[in-house]
Amino acid sequence: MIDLLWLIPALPFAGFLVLILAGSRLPRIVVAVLGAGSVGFSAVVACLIGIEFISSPLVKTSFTRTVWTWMSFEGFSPSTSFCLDSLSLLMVLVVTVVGFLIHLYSVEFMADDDAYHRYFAYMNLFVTAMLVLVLADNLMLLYLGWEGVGLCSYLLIGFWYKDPVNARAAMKAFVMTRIGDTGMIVGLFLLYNSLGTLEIHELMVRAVRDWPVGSVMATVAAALLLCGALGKSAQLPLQTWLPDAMAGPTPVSALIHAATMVTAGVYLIARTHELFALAPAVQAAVAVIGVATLLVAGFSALAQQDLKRVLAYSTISQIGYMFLALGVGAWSAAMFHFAIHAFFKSLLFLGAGAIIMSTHHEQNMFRLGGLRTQLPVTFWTFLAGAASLAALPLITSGFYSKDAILWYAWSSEKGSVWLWLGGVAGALLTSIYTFRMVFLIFFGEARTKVYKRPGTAMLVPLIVLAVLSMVAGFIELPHTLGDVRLFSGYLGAVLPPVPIPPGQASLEGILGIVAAAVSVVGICLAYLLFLKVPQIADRAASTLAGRALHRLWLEGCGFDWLYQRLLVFPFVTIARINRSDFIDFFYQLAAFLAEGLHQGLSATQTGRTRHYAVGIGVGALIIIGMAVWL
Amino acid sequence: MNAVQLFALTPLIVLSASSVVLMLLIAFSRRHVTVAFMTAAGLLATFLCLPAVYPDLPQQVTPLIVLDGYAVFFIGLTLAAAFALVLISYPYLQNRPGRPEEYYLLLLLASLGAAVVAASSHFAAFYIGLEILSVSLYAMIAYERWSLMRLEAGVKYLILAAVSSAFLLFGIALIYAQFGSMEFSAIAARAAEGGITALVGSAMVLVGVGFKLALAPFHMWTADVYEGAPPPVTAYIATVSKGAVFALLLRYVNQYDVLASPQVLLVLTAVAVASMVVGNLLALMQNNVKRILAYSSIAHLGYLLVALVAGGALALTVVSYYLVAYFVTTIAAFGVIAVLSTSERDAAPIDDYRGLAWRRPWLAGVFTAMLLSLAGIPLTAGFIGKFYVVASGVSSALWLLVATLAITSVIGLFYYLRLVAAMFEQVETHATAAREEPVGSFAATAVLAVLTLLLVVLGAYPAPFIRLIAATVSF
Amino acid sequence: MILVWLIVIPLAAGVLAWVVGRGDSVWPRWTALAAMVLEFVLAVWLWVDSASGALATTKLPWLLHARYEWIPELGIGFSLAMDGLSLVLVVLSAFLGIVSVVCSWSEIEEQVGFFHFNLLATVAGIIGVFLATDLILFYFFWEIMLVPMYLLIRIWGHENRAYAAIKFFLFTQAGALAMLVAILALYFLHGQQTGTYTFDYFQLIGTTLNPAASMLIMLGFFAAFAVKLPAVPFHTWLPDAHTEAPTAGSVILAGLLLKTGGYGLIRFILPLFPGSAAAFANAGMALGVVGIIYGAILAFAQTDLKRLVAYTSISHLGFVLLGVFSFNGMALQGAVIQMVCHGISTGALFVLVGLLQERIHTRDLDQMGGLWSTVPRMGGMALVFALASLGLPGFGNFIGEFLVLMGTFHTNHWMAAVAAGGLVLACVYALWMMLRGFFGAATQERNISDLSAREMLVMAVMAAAIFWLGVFPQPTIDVTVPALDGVRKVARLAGEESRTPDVAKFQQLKTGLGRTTKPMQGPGENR
Amino acid sequence: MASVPMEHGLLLAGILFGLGFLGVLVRRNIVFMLMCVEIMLNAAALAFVAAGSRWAQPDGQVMFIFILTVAAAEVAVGLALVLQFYRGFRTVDMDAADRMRG
Repeated sequence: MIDLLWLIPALPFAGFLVLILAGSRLPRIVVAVLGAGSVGFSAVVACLIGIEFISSPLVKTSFTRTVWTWMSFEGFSPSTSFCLDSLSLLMVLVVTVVGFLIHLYSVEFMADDDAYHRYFAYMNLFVTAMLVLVLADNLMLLYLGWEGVGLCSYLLIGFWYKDPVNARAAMKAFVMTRIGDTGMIVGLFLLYNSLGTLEIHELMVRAVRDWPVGSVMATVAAALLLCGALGKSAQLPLQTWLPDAMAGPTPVSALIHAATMVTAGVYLIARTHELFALAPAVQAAVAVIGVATLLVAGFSALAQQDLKRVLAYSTISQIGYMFLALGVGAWSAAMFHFAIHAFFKSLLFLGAGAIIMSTHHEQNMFRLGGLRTQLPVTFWTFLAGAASLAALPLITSGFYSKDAILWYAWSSEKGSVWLWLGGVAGALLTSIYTFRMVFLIFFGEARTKVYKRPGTAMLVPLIVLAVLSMVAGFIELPHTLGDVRLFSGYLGAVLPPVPIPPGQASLEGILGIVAAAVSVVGICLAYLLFLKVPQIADRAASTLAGRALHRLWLEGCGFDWLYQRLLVFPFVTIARINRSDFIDFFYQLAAFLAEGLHQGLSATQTGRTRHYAVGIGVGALIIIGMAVWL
Repeated sequence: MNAVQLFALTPLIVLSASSVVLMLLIAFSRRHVTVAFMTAAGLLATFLCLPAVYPDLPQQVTPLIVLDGYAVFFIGLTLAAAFALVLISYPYLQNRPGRPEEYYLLLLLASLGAAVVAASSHFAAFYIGLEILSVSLYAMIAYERWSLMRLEAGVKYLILAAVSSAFLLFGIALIYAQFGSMEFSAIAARAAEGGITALVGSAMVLVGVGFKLALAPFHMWTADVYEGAPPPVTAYIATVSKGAVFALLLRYVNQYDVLASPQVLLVLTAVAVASMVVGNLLALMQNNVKRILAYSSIAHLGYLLVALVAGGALALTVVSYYLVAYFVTTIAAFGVIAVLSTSERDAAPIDDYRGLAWRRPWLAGVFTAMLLSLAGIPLTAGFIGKFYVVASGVSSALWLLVATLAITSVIGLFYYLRLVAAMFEQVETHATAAREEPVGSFAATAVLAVLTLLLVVLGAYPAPFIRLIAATVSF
Repeated sequence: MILVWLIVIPLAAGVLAWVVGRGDSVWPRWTALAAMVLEFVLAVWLWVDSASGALATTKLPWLLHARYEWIPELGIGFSLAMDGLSLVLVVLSAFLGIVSVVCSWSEIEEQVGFFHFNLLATVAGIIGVFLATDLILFYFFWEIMLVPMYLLIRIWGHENRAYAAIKFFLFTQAGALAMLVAILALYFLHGQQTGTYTFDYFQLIGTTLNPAASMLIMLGFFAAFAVKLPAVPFHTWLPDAHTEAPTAGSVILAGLLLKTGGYGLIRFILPLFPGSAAAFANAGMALGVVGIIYGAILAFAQTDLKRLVAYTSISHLGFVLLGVFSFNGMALQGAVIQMVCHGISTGALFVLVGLLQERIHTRDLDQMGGLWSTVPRMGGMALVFALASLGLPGFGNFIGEFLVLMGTFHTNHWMAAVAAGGLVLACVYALWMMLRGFFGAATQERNISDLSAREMLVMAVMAAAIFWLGVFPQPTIDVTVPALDGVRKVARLAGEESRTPDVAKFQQLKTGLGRTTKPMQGPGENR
Repeated sequence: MASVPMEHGLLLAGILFGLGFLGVLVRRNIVFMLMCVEIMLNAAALAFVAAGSRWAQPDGQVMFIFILTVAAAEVAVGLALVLQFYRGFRTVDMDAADRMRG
């Protein structure tokens, strides 16, 4: 069965081809079946292969299957070959399962959209590209998948192209991720030129063998790969495109901008962790960037009015946590948080989609309210997701994944107290803005009317995801609460465990309690500020400092403003000024000169014979002069 | 002057005889077609004498004339050009008022003068040949004496040519004063002594010759005379008179190496550069086709001078080939103008040529081929000519001249293409001048067709012709 | 002998089309199409033969030879030869020839016969350039392709076609004359050294010249190729020529004429003057990088769609220049692929712009906006080729640019990094074009018809070609590898000693850091 | 009698030549211009005679005869042209004939 590995990406690709070529002529139901079906079938195949892979001894190593050699030229021969190991199996399962649920959801969500086939074609292409990215065994094929997902995110953000704002947001997303990708591709060149291969496994072996820890080459290579990761995972400084990416349909945000694409950066760093281990400076930078991003995004989420933008900033901050985990060397904890985050964040987005659809595209939280009674299922599933996001202790899986990261942030060799403190502050912020959102939307008096209730096709995915985001956490329990190591054991073959100095073990319990306390305090604060006594928040916001702070956070801490002034404006003005290409001026000058000479000379042709005789005389004098004196 | 030498002179003799016979013929019958036929026959007869004479050359007939392969080649070229021009002039004169017969007489005499110049090895012979040529040209230019333009051109050319021949004579006198002989060989022998009078003399000779070749400082008359004269006569001036004089200059410089002194080479270089630059720049924005061709002929003589300055054995082949290409192109170009001209006025302004490609495609095709050849675009003889000149320039490392040639020929492209573009312009077909088919235009179109064919053959497959030149043209 | 047929077929068909085209306007189109299809079949048949090794009679890398006497006195011979590089470019010429004939089916109404004569004469000239191995014959064809292209722009062009046509001709001719002087200098120097005066490419390769002369002669050649492959300071003719040329003209101009510059660099500059090319390498690479960045910035600024696409070609061919002068096998291979893919993708973009202009009679981006809703199929195709031109993996352009940058990184990693920055700018202008042209609200109410079956077929074929090159580049690589090995062997003989300092520094950087046992098994040149 | 040194003869001829040339430049009447041209030609002839006397060869004088004949021919044609010019332009002023320029 495992030989059919190539079938996983092939199925959605086949779906894409059929839909893009013949989609407009097929009836809507066939399009839906094809679109969702291809991903569903691929999910089934993935599960089967997963079961076979886990039960077989292969789980310790990896299984590679070459489909065709893409190019072979004097030693450089990247091939289109897929490699399955525990890390990529996890990614494949998450992508296909969550992908299928979202496809199922969008069958109904996009039901009344006229470009139905185009939507499903792009979604299938995205799933293909993501699977190629995840299953690629060499960096060049990974880069193909990498750019493919970037393309699909561009196409899907700009799906409703009639509104220029969406098209601009799509372009902004593609250009910003492209800036990161360029850094990454230069990293590829560096790796190939110094280590002679791009095949990931072989590359890591040679890197460890050739480069001592902390060597300049390793640091530069890791930094360049980090550029790519930052761009794609919307971390500081390349994060401003994600909030604008909410212009796309909500299932798109759920799939691309929550579950899969934005975590490609995390996957890349996890996949090439040996290289990052060789470059401690860069790994530390990853941690610091993670913390900084989670704080910045946390604060920004606090001030948002638009439901989807809150979720976008919350995604950025949760990926900040994953970067923090990667930074301190807790690779499996990061992947664990990725899996859990995929579940509850796509749940929250789908819930938001249901809310938006039922209130006729009302996205401003302050105009929603009291939907608790009108949309019960959505409320309870949304609450489960929110709780998991806010890391409600013991019962939600979000708690276990975030707690593990906070614990390793403190205890790991590469971790430090400051990182832990940042993480805890972030956790507080997360719980505050999450429950602010919940209270504003579902509690208080109803400010909008509910026109339509989501159907079964939308509710089933919500329920499944809610269950997953509650239950999934129990496969990895911390030391003090039962010490279950199923997840990290499974990933142990690919990702090494976290190096913890001996003395720290005892503190795990205490830190766990602190994290739980912080989450509960956050929820209470949110209840207090936004439901019970909203005046306090309003009064605080009305003061001069409050208003400035509110605007700063609303603008995503001013990065957009900075880039607009620093990069976009100068580039556009220079281009506009030089539109007619100043180099052309020199050639115009030459032409002008020639014409001037012509006018001058033709003036000598006066038509008078005597002037010509003078010409002869002068000419004779010159020639005789030259002959005699030179 | 033994029998062999006399036999060697037969081409000149036959030519003069035919002009005398023509004079008598005109006295008897004033019919245009017989006179034209007689002229053509005379030219053909002379042309046929050349191969007959060729085996026992070279012959130094009296110190004045030397008949060697070189002279025979250029006399042949002159005769061929004159023959073509007779065929072109016939329809041109046919539908013009006035008596056309004397024109052919002048043509024959001018050709005789040119032949003498090409074959002379003595300044006196050169002067006499030149004057025969010039005087008959004065009359030819002003032949249609009722048109003011012809008269103006005639008088201008007369006065300026006379002045330049005075300069030439004074130069010869000074050289004679210095070296005591006017034979090129004797002068060459004593050239090493040098001396101020000889230098000034050579300079003044150069002035006279420069005027005749319309080189840079003495070029001012060219445009007016070319525009004023009737197209066949302009063709004659641009080809035969310049060709013969240039042949002599080349013989004087190359065979006798008289002007090997650096000063004169420097002067020649300066004149060449000036001609190329002035010629091309003057033609840049010009709207009169005849004036454009006049200025471009100045530039082309500048290119020829590059080959002359380069010198060496290669110079002979280069100059001969280039002159042949230049002759073919210029005669065909002016032939087209002659065919297009009406009795009221010549087809000079560029507007007459707008959309010509769609009105008279064959004529436009010929004219485009000629313009491309002047510009030096491949598949035309002009390209091989230009390639040869650049090759000779590069072989003797005349970087300044080669660079000027490259730059000015790019400028030259501009106005050639402007003309070509005008012809291919999409112009709504307004009623053009009544296209009365001049009687006997069959001859003209035949000549144009032959010349275009020759141009393309010389351009695409010049090997046999180059072999012919290499064999014949030698001192 | 088949090489001569490759040149004669288009010429003969051109004349036939002209003659037939006197009366009606349908026959010339079919004769032109038939000739181009025959040419394409011939070229592909050659490709298949060479791939299966049937042609390897002559010593590799040259597949076919045809040599005849032309002007023996001067040592000029009518000698043609084909190797992998020229084979690929000839196939591209035939392919784009077909495309240009098909896409001008409804656009050209007046003087159809003469139009197709000029079109086919240009293609014949270009194929001649790719096959000629006698320097004067090369110069001969180099000029032959100019005149018909000039007439194409001058007669069937758009608003101020006169200015654009004459500018195009003067620029190229100035470069060509510099090349003529350089050819003759090489001819005489070779003659003086070896006594035999010949223009034959194979005999001229061996001439050892003193560095100063060799550099000057190389610069003469480089002038002509830099103008044709628009290296930045000499590029200003391209936007005008493209904006004013008819669609078929633009396709031939962008697809093929620019490639003759790149081909010249690889065929003449690297083998004939390896020493001075190595010395010039840094300057050449810098020109390439400047071309990439400058072309991209200017493309972004344009409001005329065709000018925008023209500037993109400057940016793309900057990669070719970079690849050629980085003296690295992989970069050279990348440059060739980049040339082929640029021909297809930019050719397709020009066809699209032409079709669009036929419908809405303007090229101004400000008046477009929101076309996707009215002409979705055209929008889709524009998106495909815009993505190809920004170098998205999966398209041929990516392979070209990736290999060029990979190879250049080996030689000079700063240049490669800056050139990679060009990829971002490429992304900006391509998407900016899509945004202003096709996305956004429809500014004007237009009832225009979407792509017809014929147009869709052309677009689909070209999209398939660019995909095929992107996903299966191996067949193309296999054909050109022997040719480029031949070039690199000659170039490297001299290229070795004067390695560009960056690489040397680059190697110390590695060794200096206590590299352990493994010697640097560099890609590209296997020592 | 003591022979006049050649240089003097040449100098005289030079001066005459200069005057003739100046005449052509200054005078506007075509007839006078033709006369000045005649002066220049005769100056050249004088130079020939002086040179001939220096080398004691008849060539100088032979050339003198040649020049006379040629000058005569030129003037003949010239005057014929001037007649036609007068009939056409109604004037003999050379500057009237400046229709062709530029």
